[in-house]
Amino acid sequence: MQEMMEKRALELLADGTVNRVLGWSVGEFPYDMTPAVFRSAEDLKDRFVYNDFCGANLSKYLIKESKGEGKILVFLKPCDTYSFNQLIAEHRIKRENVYVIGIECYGKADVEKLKAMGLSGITGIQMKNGEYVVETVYGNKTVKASDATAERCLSCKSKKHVVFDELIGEDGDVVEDCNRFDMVEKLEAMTPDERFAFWRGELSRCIRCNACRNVCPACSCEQCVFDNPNSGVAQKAAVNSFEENMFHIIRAFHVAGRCTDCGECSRVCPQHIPLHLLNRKFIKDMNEFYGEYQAGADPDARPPLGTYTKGDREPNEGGNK
Amino acid sequence: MKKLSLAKLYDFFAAIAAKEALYLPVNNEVGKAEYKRWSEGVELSHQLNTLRSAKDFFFPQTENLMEFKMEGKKIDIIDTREACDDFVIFGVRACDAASFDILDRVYLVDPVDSYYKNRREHGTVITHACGKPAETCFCGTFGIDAADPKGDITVWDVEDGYVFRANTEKGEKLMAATADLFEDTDDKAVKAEQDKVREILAKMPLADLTTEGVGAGLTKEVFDRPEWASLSESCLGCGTCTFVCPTCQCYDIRDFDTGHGIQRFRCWDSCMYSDFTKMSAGQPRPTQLERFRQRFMHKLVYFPDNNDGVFGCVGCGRCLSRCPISMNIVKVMKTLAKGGNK
Amino acid sequence: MQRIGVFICHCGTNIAGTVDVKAVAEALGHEAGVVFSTEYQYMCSESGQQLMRKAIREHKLTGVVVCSCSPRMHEATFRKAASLEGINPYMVEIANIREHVSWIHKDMKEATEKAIILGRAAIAKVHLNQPLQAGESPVTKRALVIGGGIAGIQTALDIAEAGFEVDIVEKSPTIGGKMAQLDKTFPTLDCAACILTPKMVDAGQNEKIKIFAYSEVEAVKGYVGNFNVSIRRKARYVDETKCTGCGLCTEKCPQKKVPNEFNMGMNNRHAIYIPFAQAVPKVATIDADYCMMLKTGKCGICSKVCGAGAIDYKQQDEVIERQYGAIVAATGFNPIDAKAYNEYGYATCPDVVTSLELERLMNAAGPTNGTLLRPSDNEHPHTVVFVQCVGSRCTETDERGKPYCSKICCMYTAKHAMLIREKYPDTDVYVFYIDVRTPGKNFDEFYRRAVEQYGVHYIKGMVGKVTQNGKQLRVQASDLLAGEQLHIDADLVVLATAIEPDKTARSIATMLTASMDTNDFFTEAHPKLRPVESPTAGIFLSGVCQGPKDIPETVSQASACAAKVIGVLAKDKLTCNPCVAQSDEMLCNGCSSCEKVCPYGAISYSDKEFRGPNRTTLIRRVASVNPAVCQGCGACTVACPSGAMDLKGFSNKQIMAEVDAICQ
Amino acid sequence: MPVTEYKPKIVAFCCNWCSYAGADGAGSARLSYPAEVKVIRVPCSCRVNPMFILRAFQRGADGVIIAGCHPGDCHYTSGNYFTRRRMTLLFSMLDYLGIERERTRVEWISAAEGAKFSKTMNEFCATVAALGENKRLEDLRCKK
Repeated sequence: MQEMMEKRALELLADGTVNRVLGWSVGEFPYDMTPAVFRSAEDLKDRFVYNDFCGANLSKYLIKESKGEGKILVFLKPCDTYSFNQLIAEHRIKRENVYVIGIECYGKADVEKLKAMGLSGITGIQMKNGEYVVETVYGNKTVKASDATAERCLSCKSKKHVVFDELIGEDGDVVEDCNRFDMVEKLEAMTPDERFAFWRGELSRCIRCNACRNVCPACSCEQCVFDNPNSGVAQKAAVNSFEENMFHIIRAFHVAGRCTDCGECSRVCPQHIPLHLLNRKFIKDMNEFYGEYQAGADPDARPPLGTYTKGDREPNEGGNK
Repeated sequence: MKKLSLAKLYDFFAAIAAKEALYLPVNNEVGKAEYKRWSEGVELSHQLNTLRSAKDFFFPQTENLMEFKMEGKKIDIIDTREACDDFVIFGVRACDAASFDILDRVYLVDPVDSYYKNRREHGTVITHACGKPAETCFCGTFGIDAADPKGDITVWDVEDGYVFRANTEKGEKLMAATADLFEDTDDKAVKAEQDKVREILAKMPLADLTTEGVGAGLTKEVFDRPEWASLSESCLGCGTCTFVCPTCQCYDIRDFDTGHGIQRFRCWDSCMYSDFTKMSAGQPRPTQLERFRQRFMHKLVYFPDNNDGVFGCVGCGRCLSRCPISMNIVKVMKTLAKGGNK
Repeated sequence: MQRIGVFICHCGTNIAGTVDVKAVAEALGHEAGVVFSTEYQYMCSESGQQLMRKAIREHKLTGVVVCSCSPRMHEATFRKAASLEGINPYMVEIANIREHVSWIHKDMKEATEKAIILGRAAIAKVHLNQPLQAGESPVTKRALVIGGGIAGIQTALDIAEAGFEVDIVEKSPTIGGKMAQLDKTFPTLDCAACILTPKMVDAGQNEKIKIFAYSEVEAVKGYVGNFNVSIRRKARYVDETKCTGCGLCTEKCPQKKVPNEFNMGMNNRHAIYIPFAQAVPKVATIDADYCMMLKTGKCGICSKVCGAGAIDYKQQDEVIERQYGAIVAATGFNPIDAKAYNEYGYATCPDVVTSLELERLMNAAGPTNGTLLRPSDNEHPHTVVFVQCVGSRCTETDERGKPYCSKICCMYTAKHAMLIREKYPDTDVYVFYIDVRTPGKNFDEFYRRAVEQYGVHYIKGMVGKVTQNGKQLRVQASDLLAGEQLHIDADLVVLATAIEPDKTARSIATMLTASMDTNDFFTEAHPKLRPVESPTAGIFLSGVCQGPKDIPETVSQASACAAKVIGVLAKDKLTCNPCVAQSDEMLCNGCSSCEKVCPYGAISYSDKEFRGPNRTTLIRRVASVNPAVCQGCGACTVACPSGAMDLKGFSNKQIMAEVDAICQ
Repeated sequence: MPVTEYKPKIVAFCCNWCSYAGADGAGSARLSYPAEVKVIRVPCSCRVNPMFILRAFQRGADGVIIAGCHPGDCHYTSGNYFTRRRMTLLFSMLDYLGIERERTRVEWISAAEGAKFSKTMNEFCATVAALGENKRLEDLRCKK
């Protein structure tokens, strides 16, 4: 995969279709790749990398990059294309300045899962035949790749690229029976007291580092209301439970109907708070109340909060248990 | 050196907790270690380190500084400071223990930060030597020995128990109070354990990381390095690295109108944030490049400049595993070292 | 820091009776920024306003809080008074301590505390108020009247009289409405057609009036002074400009079995028809549901006989767009369907009729040419029973009827009884009533004549049941005064059915954004003081669509409505509401979330240059609001994630300051 | 616990055209409701930002009610339809977080429905009083 991507990128750079490439550059370890912009063939050959640990959604970088000079090549996984499309719908990306190569994806790996198996001192990870041979200073271990699949990829909603200029690998389909609402349903089935206890336990760990917000392609405001001293709601720290709730409820509300469920928020949370469960609740509710809607699937579709029907359900009607 | 048998560890905890609050690493809801207050039944985590650093004990994320009450045109200032209760932190690793020295260099020099000092004076630190370092560890780069941490008391895991060594008066006092739990021992087992760990550390991928190209006196050279642009390019400007960092010490002071008064509090701030040190004239570091550079310049150049060459990093590796886009101080140091002499 | 003056109104004892106004003035006087605080008996009075103006001058006030009645009452009064002293009117806030405090709370301590809190909230808001300047928008000098009954006709005539253009949109083929179906009118007994048709003709001939008959309003956009209305001109299959109204086609049409709605379905008309002789416009219409040519393509007789060549089977509905400065709803009423009333046998007994059917039975142009004959056998009825309040004044739980009094039934029943007794003295007439309501000029006299002079039997009591009994109808009823049950064998039973707003009124109200009450009558801006205006600016109400009325009341309301419309059209420019949305370009993402929820299309986007960091220039797409088009609902402010969109006069910070003050 | 003694703080956001007038109507008709209900006038129910609702809870409110024109009667055509969607989602989210759903409410009250206004407020106060003080969305700093 990496070779094909690198080859195509070099060709497109060489023929002048693009003048930059947005991809991933090598890390210190086999799993810590950093998104990077490559401006030359040498740079690409030197640093470009793609493997199962390249999980970052690159679409948000295009808000800035698409406003630069010339065209930029970007590699987007299926789920990233939804974010890209949503940003197109919101007029945040100049489409004509981006060359999208869709790359097939069968789920990314999460190094945290390897570490949770007790693997430490990782010096190398060889990937073959659906297995990872994890080399560590404490010895080698072979694990099934599926055991290291990132949580968000286990409930992948779509392997289809909703936008691309060309594809590398196969285009997949929308996953009809994805189980992404299972946990939401489980929570809904709890009593309010249990739900309260669950969320207190989770949100009380929040350190308001803003990683969830800053990585989120939907949270791309010029200035966030929580950073704006004139908004009246600015807050810098999760001082107490109220501010934790306030930040996460309002953030989820602000991205409701715009969140494509890419799962970056939960991926980056240093405190491992399952933030995607907030967004998924809104997505599930909107699907149930107003009809199926997938943000980013169709940039011309009317978002649920930008429209209404006369027979919409009433707010006082109960939803959860 | 004193030895505590495996079975008596929790008796030791109970003995301390009977007198003062005891905090130690505990696995939380998601299986990650975090400092929690010990009580009967709480188990010590066996993970290498906590997600958040131990600096929270002395420099919490938020703390109230004072309060104001207003009536008509009169303002009353209320000093809310009070001496904190004694507490003990168990299980601090060498890196975090070293971070306290760095924080002390900021908060205990003139003008002394009374809030920090208060906590520092009432806290006893029991460090725990590392047994199984990770690939993200690079404390050695900054002269920290993971096998011989500082603190008021140092604890080593040995085959059939724990070996304790009091390093300070505070530590001696604490051990004296619990003396009946311990038996005397020599340093053989500890030495063996230390040799084993040092051997592992030498094999770690970051074992040969050096401070080449950074350090005191290099402000101009490092500041002007062109690599900052590509290094900072994908930085999201979040505060994750800052907030998990044991040595980051910047804070913001804010007022909160409670409706019946004003609470003046401070909270952690991050130089990665777009509103960091924002002034009426605007933001002195207008783009992420400047903000990103600030963080590493501070740790690798400015801090050693002002502190006898001591770096503002302890190599705990938290930022390496937590950064959403996997950009971190190691990548910065290596990049700066690479082209440094060109 | 503002210098705020606080003025507490006693409103006589309305407020001071329950609220300790002195305590409120004292407490609010201590609030930060308040430099003057006082109470007064009637702040809205001339001397109250003078007091406020003096305080503004003497204390150099920059903001004013009046604790008084609802802002819906006197906000304008106090704003005007403040502006006379040079304070921007939008620096005045009202704390409603009458409707929301003194009138609902009895305990003085509790009411006083609440008044202080509401005062604090108003002060907190004023601290954040900004002076606002109202913009101006031009006025389209033409009015639209929806509905061509007597109300719509009168309103249109009066507006035209003042020199402005008016369009009447009428859904049926002719104007005239219900009044055209009436025989005589109370209390003068003059012929309805004789007084209505001259007005219809006037309307038809007036140069300023354009009648769109057989047309419906399809969409309304815009706002006062600048409405844009789509009107669907339904296909008549007859060219209105060519048809002379000769009526030859309506005689030759072979399809003769179409129920004649003008005569309440009591006789038939042809598939091509002119509703009645005096119709305006007098143009034939083909009923597409019955026309053989349109249904099967076989016939075409009307086209052959038409000398003017007006028949056009290929005609299509046409939607036209017209601009208006003001819109009048004159959508009128219908009698309720009496079929639900099984006990009165309407659905089963042919000789049970409604009052409007009786009007047709007695009208010279009606199915019986004016002779009173009963529908079942065309015999002359000798005993006639009238049942009052069928569907009117029902309990809230009654699903068939209406809770209100239909107002006109008592009088038209007296009229009917009187007319029958006059024409057919051999007929016994009974009227069963709950109450006889005759407020109105010459009304009670009229009713008494029916009883005293014409010998109509008025019986206070309810009719329990009407059943067919051979050729007759057996009426079971109670006489409440005599305290006995009655059986009357009647030849004809007439139901005074309740009236209800026309079914189309609801959808028209939605298009007009005019509010309605639970009975689907249009709501007036104020029940007493603004009875002919809707709360929505530029929308006016004429006739029964606002509530039950008789003809004289309808006509006077229609004229009042016209006067209000003329008031709008006479202006060259209207002052806009300055409390409109505003986008902070520095915060705007240009994401279009706001645009999607704006009902007025007031938001547009443009690429603008901004100064970026380090002397760079950035081009960003940002929203801007057209203040003349924005009506200030605030939907966009919540849709905007970055908080760039805010509403002047009701800003995020202002509302949160009120929340803080209230919850403190 | 003496539930009847407890008087909850209620913030009522009322649309200027319908519910605020309805509240005025309740006043004119002397139809009482607890003094703990305080009305904030907004041009339309769609002006109510979820942030205002959370803010009210933060500052000590025990219940928040939003009252607007009946669906179809919005003075601005569609405002209350958006209110309906936004609040449906917000309330569902609050419930999902285990915050009592009865503390928040949306009612459609026309200018003519003074009686409904009073009845609604009485009922809502009783409902919130039964729940007791707002503990789950409180901000202890704001408590006296």
